[in-house]
Amino acid sequence: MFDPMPWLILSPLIWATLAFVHGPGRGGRLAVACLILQLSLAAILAQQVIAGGVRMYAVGGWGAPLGIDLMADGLSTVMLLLTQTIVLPLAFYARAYFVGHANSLRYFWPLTGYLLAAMNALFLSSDVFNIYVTLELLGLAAVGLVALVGGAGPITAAMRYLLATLLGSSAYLLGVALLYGVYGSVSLVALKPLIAADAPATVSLAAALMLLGLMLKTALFPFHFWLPPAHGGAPAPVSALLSALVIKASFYLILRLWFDLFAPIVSITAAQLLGALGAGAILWGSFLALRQTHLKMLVAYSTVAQVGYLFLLFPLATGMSAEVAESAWQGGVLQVVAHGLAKAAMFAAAGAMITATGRDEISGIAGVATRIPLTLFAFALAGVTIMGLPPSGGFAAKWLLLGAALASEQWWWIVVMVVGGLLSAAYVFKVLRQAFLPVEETASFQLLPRMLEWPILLLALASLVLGLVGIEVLSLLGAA
Amino acid sequence: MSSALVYALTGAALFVLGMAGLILQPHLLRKILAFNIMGSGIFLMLVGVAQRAGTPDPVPQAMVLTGIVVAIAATALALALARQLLDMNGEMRLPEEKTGKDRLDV
Amino acid sequence: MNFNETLPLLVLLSSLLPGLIIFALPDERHGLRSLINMVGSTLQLLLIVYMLRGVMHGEEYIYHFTILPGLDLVFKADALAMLFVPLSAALWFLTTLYAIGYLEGSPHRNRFFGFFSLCVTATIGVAMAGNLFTFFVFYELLTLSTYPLVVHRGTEQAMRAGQVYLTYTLGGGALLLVGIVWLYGLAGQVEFTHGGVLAVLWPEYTSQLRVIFFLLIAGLGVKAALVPLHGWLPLAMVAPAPVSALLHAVAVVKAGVFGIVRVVYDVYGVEFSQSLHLLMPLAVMASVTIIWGSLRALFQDDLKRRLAYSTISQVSYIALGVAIFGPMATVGGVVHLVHQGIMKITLFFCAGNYAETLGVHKISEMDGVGRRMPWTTAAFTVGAFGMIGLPPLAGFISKWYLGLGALEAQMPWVIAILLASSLLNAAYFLPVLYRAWFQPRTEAWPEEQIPMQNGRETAWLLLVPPLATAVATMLVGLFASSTLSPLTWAKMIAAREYLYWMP
Amino acid sequence: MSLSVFLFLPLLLASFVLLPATRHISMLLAPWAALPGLVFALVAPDAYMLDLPWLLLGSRFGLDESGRLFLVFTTLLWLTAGLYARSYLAKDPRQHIFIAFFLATLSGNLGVCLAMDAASFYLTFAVMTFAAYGLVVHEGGAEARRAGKVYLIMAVLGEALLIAGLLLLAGSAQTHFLPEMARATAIAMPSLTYGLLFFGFGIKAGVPLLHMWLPLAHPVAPTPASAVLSGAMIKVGLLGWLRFLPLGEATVLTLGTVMLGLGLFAAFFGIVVGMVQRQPKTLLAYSSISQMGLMTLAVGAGLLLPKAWPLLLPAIGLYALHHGLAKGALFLGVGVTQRFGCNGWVMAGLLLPALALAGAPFTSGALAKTQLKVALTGLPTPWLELLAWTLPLASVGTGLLMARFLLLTSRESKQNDGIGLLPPWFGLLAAVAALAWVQADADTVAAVLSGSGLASAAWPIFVIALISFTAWRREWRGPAIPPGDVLVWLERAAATLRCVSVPYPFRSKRIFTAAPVSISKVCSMEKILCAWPLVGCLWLFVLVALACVLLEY
Repeated sequence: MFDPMPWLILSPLIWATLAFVHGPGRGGRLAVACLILQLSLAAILAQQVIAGGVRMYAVGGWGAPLGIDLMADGLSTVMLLLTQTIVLPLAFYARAYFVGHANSLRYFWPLTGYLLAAMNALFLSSDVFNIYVTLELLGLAAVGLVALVGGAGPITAAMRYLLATLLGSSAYLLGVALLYGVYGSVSLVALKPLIAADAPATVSLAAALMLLGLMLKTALFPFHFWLPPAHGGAPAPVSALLSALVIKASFYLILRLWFDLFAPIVSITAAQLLGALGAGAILWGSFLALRQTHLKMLVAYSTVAQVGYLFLLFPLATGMSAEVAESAWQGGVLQVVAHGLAKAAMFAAAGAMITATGRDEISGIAGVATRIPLTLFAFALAGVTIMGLPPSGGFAAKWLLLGAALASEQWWWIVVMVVGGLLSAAYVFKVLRQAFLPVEETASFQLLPRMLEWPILLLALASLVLGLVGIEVLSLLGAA
Repeated sequence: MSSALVYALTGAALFVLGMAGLILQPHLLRKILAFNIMGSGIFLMLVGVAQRAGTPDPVPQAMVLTGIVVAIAATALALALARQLLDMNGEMRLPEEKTGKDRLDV
Repeated sequence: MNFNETLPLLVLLSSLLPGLIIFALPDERHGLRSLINMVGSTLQLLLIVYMLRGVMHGEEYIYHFTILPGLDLVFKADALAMLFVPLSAALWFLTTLYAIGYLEGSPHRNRFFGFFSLCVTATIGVAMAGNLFTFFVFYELLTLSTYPLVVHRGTEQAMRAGQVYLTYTLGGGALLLVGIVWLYGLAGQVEFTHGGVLAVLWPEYTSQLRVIFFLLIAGLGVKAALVPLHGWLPLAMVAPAPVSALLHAVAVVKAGVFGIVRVVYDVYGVEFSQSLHLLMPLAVMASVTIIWGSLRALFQDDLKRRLAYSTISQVSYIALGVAIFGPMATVGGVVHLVHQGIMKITLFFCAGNYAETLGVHKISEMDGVGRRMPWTTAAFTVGAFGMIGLPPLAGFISKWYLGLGALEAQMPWVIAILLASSLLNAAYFLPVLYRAWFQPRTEAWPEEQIPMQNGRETAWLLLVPPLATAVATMLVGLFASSTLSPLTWAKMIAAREYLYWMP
Repeated sequence: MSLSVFLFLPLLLASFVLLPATRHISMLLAPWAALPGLVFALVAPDAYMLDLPWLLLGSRFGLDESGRLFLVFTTLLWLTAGLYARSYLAKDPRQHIFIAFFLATLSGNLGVCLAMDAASFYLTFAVMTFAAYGLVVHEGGAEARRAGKVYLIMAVLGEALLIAGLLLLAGSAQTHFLPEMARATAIAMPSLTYGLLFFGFGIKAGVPLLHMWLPLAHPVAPTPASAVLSGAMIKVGLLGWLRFLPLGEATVLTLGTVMLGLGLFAAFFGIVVGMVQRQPKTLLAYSSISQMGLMTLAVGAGLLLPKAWPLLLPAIGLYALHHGLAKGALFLGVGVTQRFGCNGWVMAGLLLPALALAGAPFTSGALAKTQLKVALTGLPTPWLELLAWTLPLASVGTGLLMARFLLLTSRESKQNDGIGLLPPWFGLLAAVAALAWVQADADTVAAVLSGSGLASAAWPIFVIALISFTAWRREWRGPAIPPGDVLVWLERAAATLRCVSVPYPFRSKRIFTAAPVSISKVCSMEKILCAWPLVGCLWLFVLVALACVLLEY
């Protein structure tokens, strides 16, 4: 039987290298072609997982511990599918966006390719050390992308991002070292029963280190300081990639560790701590998003807030009845997917608006509603998901989370979610409102190519339709 | 005190030292160096772990090797970025840390 | 999937698709856009007529679609839905006609008509929702699709109104969501069923059910403009007249109040609500709203604002009818859903005509407008008399049944409320009529845009819809007891809701 | 269907009158619009009943004895007034508007006589009331507008009271069809219901304190409209009582007493205030209040004395007929004197209804009063004695009022162009003279024509003649009370109230106010949160916290 797993990692590596060699023009075309291929690979993998449960693949025929094992279960397949789905329209978008920026474009495709390879590998890795490597690669590629356009702002942001990510991955690696010291294994599969059997204090320390490292990389409040400048300052396709996917990679790992590896040692108090940080993120991020004057910074702070929703999953799913935990878990994952799609669309739309108007302040986008209604519509649709209004994926996620919170009688999270939802509505409509304002006929306005607008709409629609096909995602997620 | 423990403790000390540097030192070069010290601490720990039960365990060795490669790549990228910052800003620090006491000039 | 299952979807699509197509059209394609609009709304009307016939003969139109485990999107055309759906569809048809005339020559018309169609889709979705979840989906969709219409003019005032509108409605939506999720947690999938479904939860969840009821009503009350949640409605009057006419008079407020109807009758069950002592507070709230809205209306000089406050007051009749325990009041409340809709839309159409034709926005500018625009003013008069509750107009029928229901439920104080409201209605409508018909005109019109042409007071497209609804106002009142009237339909609904205790 | 013909014909004509294309022909037809109704009233079978289940709440129209009587004199008055109006308004450029309202009012008035269920009664009542507003304000001018305003306010108040009363009644009777509705409720109805109905109809009937609109509205309307307002429409209030109160079924002590007392009071109140009026039409309006007081009194007696109702009902009917026709003739006569001038024939014509109202021998008034007096004999003690001397006194008062009226009209100016007004007026006079004799029962006729009857009717006339002659000789003018009496105080009070500024609560506030300083302070926190050392320390802190939490497990 054909196994798509290694190809999902190899394909981006290959096209990234080729794109580096051949330059952006042919590289871009190649990337698009390969991305279509990857999407189908991910789809095949999803089918296989649904049909046959968890799949393992030993790279080069070498098994653990010396060789590298690849593993695909429901969660990782969902993430893989999400990644390819988001990157493909973004590739089209990027091709249109970078017209006339040959300099930036030169490294865009290779870096994106490596980023994608790292990410796919991360989702498929089945041991904690491999995960460290992919994590580090991911971080480096992402930093490269942030620094893509050059200039003081982006470089500073990239530097800050790099330091943060290095600190995070170092902490993670220390955790890995401690784990190995205790159990002599790094395989997720092998470690799980060992931890369940006996967990000395060192393991708790390792867990704290690994989780904290990943939280730093996920930009959970109050460690979000690096995110807004990095995501807000990068070119729009890069921001979209970073906000939609890169932080999700580290969150995916937190999920993995929390519910898989460290499930025996996590406690309700710890979950409440994470939830509290998440709540802080929701409120603080939304509040700051509301106060921003620049469009992309607003969207970036919105990411800070939305990351908070993801962390609400922990108090809702930890130590609760199986049903509640299931609901919360599904809600959390759906939120990851919905936010990924919506945030990609949102950043892309913001980029399109900025391109069209030539200004990056929110006050500059007046008249967008009449000039590029399609983009604004896409932004609004993505906003619907971010606000968690029906029938979007964000709503389905919020529904499940709310349901879990009510069932477990943790009303304080309900308050946070509701208030956060209202705040997010406030900042989304802050933009929409401005877009509806009339503008003088004389204001310069650049017409947008069609390929800059349609991928955004596609992404936004996907985030919306997710609410209607949520059950499919959940069935894939549940495939064990 | 077993040698593994010595390695572990030393490694931990180095890690904490490095972390403190990374967090507290405003100068970028120092931060990068501090990161490397952190990395060294971890590697030391892994190497210590590798000699469990008298027989050498190849897995941690492989991990350390991989780690070093990753650390070098990261250091290179960090240095490149730091250089660019120096070219643009005239100093090697992040804008929010302008008030640092540290006066190391390159 | 057989035809009966797809029919509700087709009804939704018949307004959704025109909307989407219109978005894609360039702004200049006026003819094509109008054609698509009219074809869509005609098609929808035909489908609904077909469904009405079916429902009358006991057909069931249910469509199920599972979104998440235990979370279905359900469209169901039951009797109550089929009261609201034809109303929205018919008024959409008229309002589209009107809007084509009203917006002639103004910019961004494809945006307007696109969102307009979306709004109608949302309203019809609200009407046909078969469970609370589906209801909520379309309820929020309604909020979102109305916002662009409120801010359509793009003025600072419109923006502010839009902001307030959103603040209220999204806040309400959040409360509603919490209530619904909570209810789902307690009772699982809450499908709308005659007689309610929650009685099984009694008695161990009584207090929780009370809190949920409060949450639901607070959430729905925002759109239904129950005092003190009504602040958005008068501000939202900055929208173009067709929007005020269809949406704020009919779709949005009705969606809220329709939700209240659903919650009380088909979720909690009216008997169960009564046994939880939930109806009395609702009745008091509705009564306060009725009086407060009328009082505020008295002091408005802006015609549309006065109408808005009047809407606040009138819509609460429906809530009042729901909150009074007894089939008669149910008939009164439910039938007012239709009656208030056609009466109020007439008034808003007329207000729009005055503004568009003569530039008259204020009541103090209306002197002698009846001589200049007799047909419009005649329609306005019919609407206003209907609001006051004079026979044979629609409003009388509703009030009559509400009053009887109040007596049946041993709540004679409601009669006093109805009485006071009628008097206040007269107090704020009759001066308008007096000015329009009997005051002589002394100065020029503020801004005469459509001159008098061979005896025609304004454009045809502006004149036909208000006349049609005015005639409808008379007909539904005059022939209230005939088999096809809303009243008969409402009686059928009441009979089903009270099936369990009616002898 | 004959019913629809004469109920809807006027409405249809009204709309045709408004349309320029059909105006001419329908204006020709308009005066005859009441004719089908009259014919119907005369030829309709006994106990005529028509159910229209699809109309309104399910409607029933029918014609019982009192309905037929009311319909006869109502249509007669409307017919006369219509013909009169054709000539009276010949020079009015806006006559088509008047005619339209006139016809709409007519259809309402006809409908009221026939409606046999609460909803259609209320419907036709409302049509009549609101269409009549157009008649009241037709002349324009400040006075008409004031009258119109008062009329409208009172009318709306009446409608509101009425609907509440009808609702309560229908609610407890479980039906809104008429004979059953009034009958079934004889048991234990709260007096609130009857109070509401009494006052609701009382506004139309000019019950004291609710009468303010009457002396304003009746005079300012064009004369034909005044005639129908005061002759026919004022009786609709009475008809409402007859229809909805449990007359002949139960004793309603409180309301009966109140009605008796108020009626008696109204009888004198109208006379006294009417005496000091300067305008003949205003005086006539007050006279109507006074006369309606007598009818109110009779209805009150019916409530106290269910057994006497079979006697009382025809008496009240006769009185209504007599007063309606006579008052109509008087109003039309005022118009005649204004337009045509008052020669001897005209004065003689005016004298006939005036004498009738005063109850002179051989007039309809004598018949009506006699029959009423007979019917009232069963009353309990205090009332009977009271009425025994007050009713003749009221007759004397009415006579004096009429004398003053004749005096006032004779001063009217002349224009000599109202020749067309005469035929309908004379027709009506003939009806005044004749119709009551047809209607009155044989005993009454005999009593009136007997010697004692003639004598008892004649002596007040002599007293009146004496007093009025004396007053005329002394040129007594009396004090002046402005038309509307108490209304003047009310208006003053309202004006004072208006000066008090209305509180304007709940001014819509801005939801998002401009950023206060505190918010920007909060925002600067974000800058602090961006500092490496702080974030690092926070990170370490959380790390330690998490580790501790996990360790604790």
